Amino acid sequence: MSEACYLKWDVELPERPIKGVKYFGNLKEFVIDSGICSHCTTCANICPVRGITAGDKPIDFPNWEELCVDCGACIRVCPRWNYVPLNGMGEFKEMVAAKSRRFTGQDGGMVTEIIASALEMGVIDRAIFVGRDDEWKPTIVHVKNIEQLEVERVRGTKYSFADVIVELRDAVFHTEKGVGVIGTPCMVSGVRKLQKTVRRYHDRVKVVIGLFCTENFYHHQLYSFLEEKGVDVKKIAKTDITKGKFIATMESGDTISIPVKEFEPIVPSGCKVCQDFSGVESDVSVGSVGSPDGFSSVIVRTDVAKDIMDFIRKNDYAELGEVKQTVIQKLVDFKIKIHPYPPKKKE
Amino acid sequence: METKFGRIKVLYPKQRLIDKIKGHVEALNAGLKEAIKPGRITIEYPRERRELPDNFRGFLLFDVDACISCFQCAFVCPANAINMRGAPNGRYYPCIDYTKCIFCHFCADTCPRGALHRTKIHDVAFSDMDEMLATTEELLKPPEMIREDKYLVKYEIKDGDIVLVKEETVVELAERPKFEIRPAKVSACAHPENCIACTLCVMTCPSNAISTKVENGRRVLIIDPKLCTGCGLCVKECPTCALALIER
Amino acid sequence: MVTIFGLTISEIMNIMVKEGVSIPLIQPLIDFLLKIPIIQYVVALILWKPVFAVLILPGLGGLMISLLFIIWFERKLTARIQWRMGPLEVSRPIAGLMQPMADGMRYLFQEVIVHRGAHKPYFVQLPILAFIPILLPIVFIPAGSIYGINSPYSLIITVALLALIPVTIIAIGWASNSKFAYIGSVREAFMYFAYEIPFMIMVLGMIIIYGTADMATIVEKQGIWGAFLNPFAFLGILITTAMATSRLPFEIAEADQEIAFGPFVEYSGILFGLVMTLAYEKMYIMGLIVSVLFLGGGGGPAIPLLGDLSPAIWLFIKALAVMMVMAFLRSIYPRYRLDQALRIGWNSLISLSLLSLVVAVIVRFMGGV
Amino acid sequence: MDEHIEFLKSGPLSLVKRWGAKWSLWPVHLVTACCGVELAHAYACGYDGERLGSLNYGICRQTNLIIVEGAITRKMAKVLRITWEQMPDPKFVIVMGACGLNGGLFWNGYHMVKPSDVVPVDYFIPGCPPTPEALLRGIRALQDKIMTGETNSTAKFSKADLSSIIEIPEEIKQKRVPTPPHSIAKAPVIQIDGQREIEWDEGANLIQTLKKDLEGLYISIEMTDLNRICLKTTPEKTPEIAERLKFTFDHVKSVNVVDVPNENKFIIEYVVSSYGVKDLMPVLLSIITEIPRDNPRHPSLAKHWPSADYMEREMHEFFGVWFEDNPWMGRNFLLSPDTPEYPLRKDFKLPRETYVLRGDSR
Amino acid sequence: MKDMAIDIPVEPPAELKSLFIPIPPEYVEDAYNKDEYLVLVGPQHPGSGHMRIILRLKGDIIMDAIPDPGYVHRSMEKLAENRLYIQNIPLLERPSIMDPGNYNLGYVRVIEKAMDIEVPERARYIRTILAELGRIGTHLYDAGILAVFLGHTTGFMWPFGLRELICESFLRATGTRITSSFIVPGGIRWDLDEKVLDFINKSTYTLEKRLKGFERIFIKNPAVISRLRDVGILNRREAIEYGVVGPFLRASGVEYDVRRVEPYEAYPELDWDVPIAEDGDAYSRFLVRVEEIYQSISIIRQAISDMPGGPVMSEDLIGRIKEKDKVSRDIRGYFYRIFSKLKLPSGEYTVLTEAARGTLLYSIVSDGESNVPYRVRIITPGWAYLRGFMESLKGSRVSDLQAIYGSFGYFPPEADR
Repeated sequence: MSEACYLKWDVELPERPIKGVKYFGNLKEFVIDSGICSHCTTCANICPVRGITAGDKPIDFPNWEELCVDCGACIRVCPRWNYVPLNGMGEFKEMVAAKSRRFTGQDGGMVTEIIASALEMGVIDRAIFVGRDDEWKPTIVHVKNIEQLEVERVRGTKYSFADVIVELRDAVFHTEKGVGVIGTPCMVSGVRKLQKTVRRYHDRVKVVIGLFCTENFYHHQLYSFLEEKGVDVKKIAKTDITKGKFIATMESGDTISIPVKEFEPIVPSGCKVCQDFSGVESDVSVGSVGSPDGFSSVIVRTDVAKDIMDFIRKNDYAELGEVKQTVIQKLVDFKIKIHPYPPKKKE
Repeated sequence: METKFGRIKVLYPKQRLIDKIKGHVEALNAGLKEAIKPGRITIEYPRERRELPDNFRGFLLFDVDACISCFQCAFVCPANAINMRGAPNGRYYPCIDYTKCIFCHFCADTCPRGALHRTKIHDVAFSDMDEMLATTEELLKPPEMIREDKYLVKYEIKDGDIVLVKEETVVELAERPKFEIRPAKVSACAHPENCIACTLCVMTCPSNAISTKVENGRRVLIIDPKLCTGCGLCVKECPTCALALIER
Repeated sequence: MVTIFGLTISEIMNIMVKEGVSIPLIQPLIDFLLKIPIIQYVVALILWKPVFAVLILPGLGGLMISLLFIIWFERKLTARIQWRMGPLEVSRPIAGLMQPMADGMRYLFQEVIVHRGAHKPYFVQLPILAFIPILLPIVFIPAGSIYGINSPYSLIITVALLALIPVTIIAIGWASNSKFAYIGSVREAFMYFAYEIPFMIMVLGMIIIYGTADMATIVEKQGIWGAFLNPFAFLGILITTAMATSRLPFEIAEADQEIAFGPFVEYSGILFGLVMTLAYEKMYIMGLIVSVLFLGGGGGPAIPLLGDLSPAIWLFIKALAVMMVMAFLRSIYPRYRLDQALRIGWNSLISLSLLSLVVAVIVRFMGGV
Repeated sequence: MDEHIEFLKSGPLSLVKRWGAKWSLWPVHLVTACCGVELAHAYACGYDGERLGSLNYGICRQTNLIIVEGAITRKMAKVLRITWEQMPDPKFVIVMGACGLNGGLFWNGYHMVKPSDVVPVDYFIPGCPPTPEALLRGIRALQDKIMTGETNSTAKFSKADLSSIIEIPEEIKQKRVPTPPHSIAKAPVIQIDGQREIEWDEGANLIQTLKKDLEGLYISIEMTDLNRICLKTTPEKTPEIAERLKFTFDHVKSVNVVDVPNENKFIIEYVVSSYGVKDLMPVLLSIITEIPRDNPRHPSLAKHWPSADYMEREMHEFFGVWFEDNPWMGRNFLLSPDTPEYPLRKDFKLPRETYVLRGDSR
Repeated sequence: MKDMAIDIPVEPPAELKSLFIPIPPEYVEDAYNKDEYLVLVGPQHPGSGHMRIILRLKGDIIMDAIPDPGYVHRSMEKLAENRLYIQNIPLLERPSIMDPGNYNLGYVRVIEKAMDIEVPERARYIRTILAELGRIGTHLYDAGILAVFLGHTTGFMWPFGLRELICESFLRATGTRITSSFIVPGGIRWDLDEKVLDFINKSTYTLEKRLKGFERIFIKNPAVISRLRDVGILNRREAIEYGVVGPFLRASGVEYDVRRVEPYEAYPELDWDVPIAEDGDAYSRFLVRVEEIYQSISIIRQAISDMPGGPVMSEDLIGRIKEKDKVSRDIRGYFYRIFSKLKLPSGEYTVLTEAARGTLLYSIVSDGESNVPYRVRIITPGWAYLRGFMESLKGSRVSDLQAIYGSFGYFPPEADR
């Protein structure tokens, strides 16, 4: 942070394809309406007048004609603006399967483990998790101490959109040491772009965890779809997608599994163009694919994640195992195959 | 009163018959003494008015040219009695709603320019509540009020007893106390790399100190230190905390 | 000629003029008025001693003046004791003397509410009926030569009529049918017994001393004032007067902080005006009795120009003095509790009255008055 | 009130009527809120309202003026209306204090009512509390109104022309209104029993003794500050803990409920302390339990500590926590029945402050 | 005497529903069947403050007293959750406006304890003076109310005359008569000059002189003593059990005063005594508070005599304003800039203060991020001893209600908050 203070400074403006319209008009035209918006809510985070709304419906800016201040920040941070799809495995330092001894999460509980040990190390002083209420609607929880992670509802993945990045804005301005973020690959690329445009995010967001992701859903679409299939939402104890099937285990113990192909009609358009399976730009990617049952496979990409994993090994917080890289590679290529870009015009 | 490390046992008056009679006699002659030589401390209000100190918290007067419309008085008011209203020159000036005002004078203490200052007007009654919203124009001069007071009464303590000293003066209620203007700071951009060119600071700055223009694809923002009054609104408005107040 | 009781009008006129009040000061004016044909009858009637006693001085006129004066005096005295001014701005030059008049006017023109639960006829009539036992004793109280009815039993009749007043107050409490009125009237009944018996014993004591129950002779016999003859009776009767008119240490029936004005809680407007002045008028009557029994009512150096009027004036002044003492108590004392007041009534006052009886008998045998 | 003024002006005796009403305005003893202090000062020997003939009188039947002192809550509004109706006819109302005008400091409270909606009001007196001189000015104004008949305020703001004073720039851009100062975290993290290292040795061995005789009844006992000890436990165990602590910690200083909606829980806190034991006097022991938010039930400790009884009723009314076998549950204690339900929960929102006046008001 | 229970059907009175009386209808029936009498000592009753007490009388004896508070519940805890920390100072002073010193002090000490702001010496002395002035003012107010409830109008007028002196001292020091909101986190709003302190010192002598007269006409008046002695007795065990606080606890023999148990401001440096009584009846409650007035007078005199110099605003807050030539050490002109950024670290902070009527408990829960408190809990003395007040009513006579009410100095706006 330069101590020098300027009375005159300038900022680079993004290009404006449609001349007369405000920047959000362009974003709406080229990203949202053209269907490639991945609902990563980064624009809702940066919008100075907090006009862009996210939540459980597509991104929108009510009455943007007057309220938008035409600053272009949303375009500069949108990962899908001049979209170059990221795919493949990306470079990584090591890849290992691990099972946390302290927490039980979706599979190995490694996401919770990494955040807990990062908190212990002091790399970050808060992290943004996605909790849920009775109807599995995602709620945002700022985790600042380890006890909060004991709450069962905070751990485990929720297969629906949540405004994690919108909450990042308050977290970044209140934190001292740093913030930990967990998100799907599109959110990860959103955070990276945000870090490039606003220096404060670069200094304050220390740990970005990417999750293996084939596609994500709107909450109301996913759960009305499950209601039709006869699943009582209130009684679901755990949801999981493994081996091409969506498995919902009830509190009463019995499980209902639905092939993923049947979810095709409710997959949002943004996910159809995304080829990044494991979040190549994240510090560490975690997922259930390619690791034995009860384990999650961890792909460590940057040295920040490296120190955390060494800390976990040193304190033996997690049981390590062997990960089958070929299975992950197969899924990575599968995602590139099914989500071509530019998308073939469906007749 | 035997006191053992800081505690006293309370003594009850004895209640034998002789003490009761003595008590009755004491009470009667206390009343008689007062009846013969009354120790009156009454201020006959409509005719006499009590002398008020300079920092008395009465109605407020406003001084337009001192105001830098920094919204601090509106934000600090506990009863939300001060609302700002757009003036012809685009800036916002305070209006005080005396139906809500609790006369705590946080606003008079907050104003960095001393634009809101105290008066000694306090004894007023209104017949309906719409008249009590004093807009900016009505705050400039003190309200004309019905005054029937001919004397000014001072509370003084002479040889251990209250004495009400009466003076035959009609006191001036609303003279402007002196207020040393605080040396203000100047706004400047401390973290230009955080700026997202949203021009909120340009739109909010009451004294048009920050100007902006677009040159070949880049938005340039200039702060004119002479115009800047140091009100701090732009620093608060900036979504990414890029601006800061520095010494002049 | 038209005759009334066998007497022609001119004979009645001669009786009235002969027994008229002679006031040297305004004698020429009276003579002039007696010459005017119609007015002469009215003037003669008013100046006729019995009518004058009842209507003007010791009677209604005195009552009204004492009422207005004592209310003003009480508020000014308590204000003076309490470091403040009391009513003033009403009539600033005469120090707020018009304040009772202003309050009276306000009550006069205020709406009289008779609430649904009250017993309507009694609720309205009782305050007016309460005036009968108050105004009747005036007829029997003599002021020197001016007296209504002079009978050997005037003192006994007065005391008997005074005993009727609490009955009307209890009836008022019952008629207004409200919880606090009910509690108030029950308390009034309790208090009534507590002060009536000592009062009567002490009056009996004074009768023993003077030998007669006729007030006129009592006044003549009072070479030395009754108060010095029997100080215990004087003190006891002062205390019972306070209890009878519920003055402050014993304001238990109408304790406004505890049971919201007792029996008179539901009254408003002119009815409340009557009811509120009830207590003050009873105090005036008790004042008259006390001054007759103890302070040599009517006696005292003759005021030069007033002739017959001077005993009445003296009686009025002594009554006012007793009322002022009562008003003074208001700012000194809090209110006793009901059981404390009854204990005072039954224990100390009765013992005081028996003591005064003994003193009376001693004084009688030592060949007193 | 205008029909009262008409009544006073009508008829031949109108001058006497008005003179009587003017010099004998007796306010009824209806103490409604904390401005009563300044009313008492106006009628005490400092300013002596009796000089103006106004005597503070007890019963509504015999008076003709109500001075509404300050805040009127929903419960007091009924009482004000009933008192006003029971008063005989030529009656007047003065409202004193900012709370009585537009709510003053409590303008967005859920239990507040404006007196001008309940009874017709003659004069409003600003101030919080207004000085006795302001109140006597109000009474003088009412007296003038009775005599003259028309009501006019005793002060008039003089309107100066703003545009002549401030210089108008050529191109006028209406400035943007800044955001309000309150910044409220949407998903706050609430932590009551944070452990803090304080060197307070008697506290340390006090915790040992507590741990010894509350064996197995607590989750954790920690020292949160000097003289502050916090004991975390589960709701079912609290009666047992109360039974054992009753003799050393003998009274409850506060029963507190903290609503944490985003973690869907209420935190119940009993702060107990001791008067009997000399060196335990400064110590505050807070017993903290957590109950789910949708069906909040908690055993009542009123049997062991009678001083907690009224506070439990209050917490039941504000948050809806059902304290079993506390006889008062289900009934209102502080609030009037038509108040919105469980007002102190976080999801009951109050109207927010406004900082800009739309357009010029007159 | 045998209870003549007339078994006629009893239907509850109409006003039960119209006035929302919080007692169930069967309670009323049970009362009437047992030949007992229900009296509502309502909010408009000249002998009760702004609350209703439902008395169940058997003859003149009170069998049961049920309070119906809440007539002045202005919802301070909910409002405090929506205001900045500095805006809560006038709000949290409104429960008992006769005692602005102690109520401001309670709230402000919580903020200072949480952010451990160090208050300069002179500010602590002036705060002690203001707190003691508020204490004397409240005791005089309660003595006045007790006197008017006993019917002793002079006993009402004289204390309010003396309160005029207290209000004059507040007026000269802080600019308003009663609600001063003068104590702010870190010190006080502006410095008191010598003239004001001299006036306060001299007014204590006048106070003492005129209190002697008040003692002869009211405190030692045998009629008053007979009305208050052995009335509404709370013995030591009952007082502790029902959570009575302050002078009313000390009147029952428990020696508990927050200024001595958890000393704060300048109290440890001055020597003063805690008045104790044994019998716990209405008269000892009143005598304890009269004695406290004398103690407060001596505290004020000592505080003024050895009043230290120096700034009145703590360096931790005003130090942030790094203006080169700071015009004057007080905070006029920087008020908002210093206090709008007050943010308590997360956690719960509980502070006790000895307000005039007893222990005042403030506990603030903060979530560490918002500049608005998350939850403010105020337990005022009135709310703490309401239960003890109702218990002491049982068994006494109807007209004792006023004597006990006045002896407890119960002030409903303080109790209902």
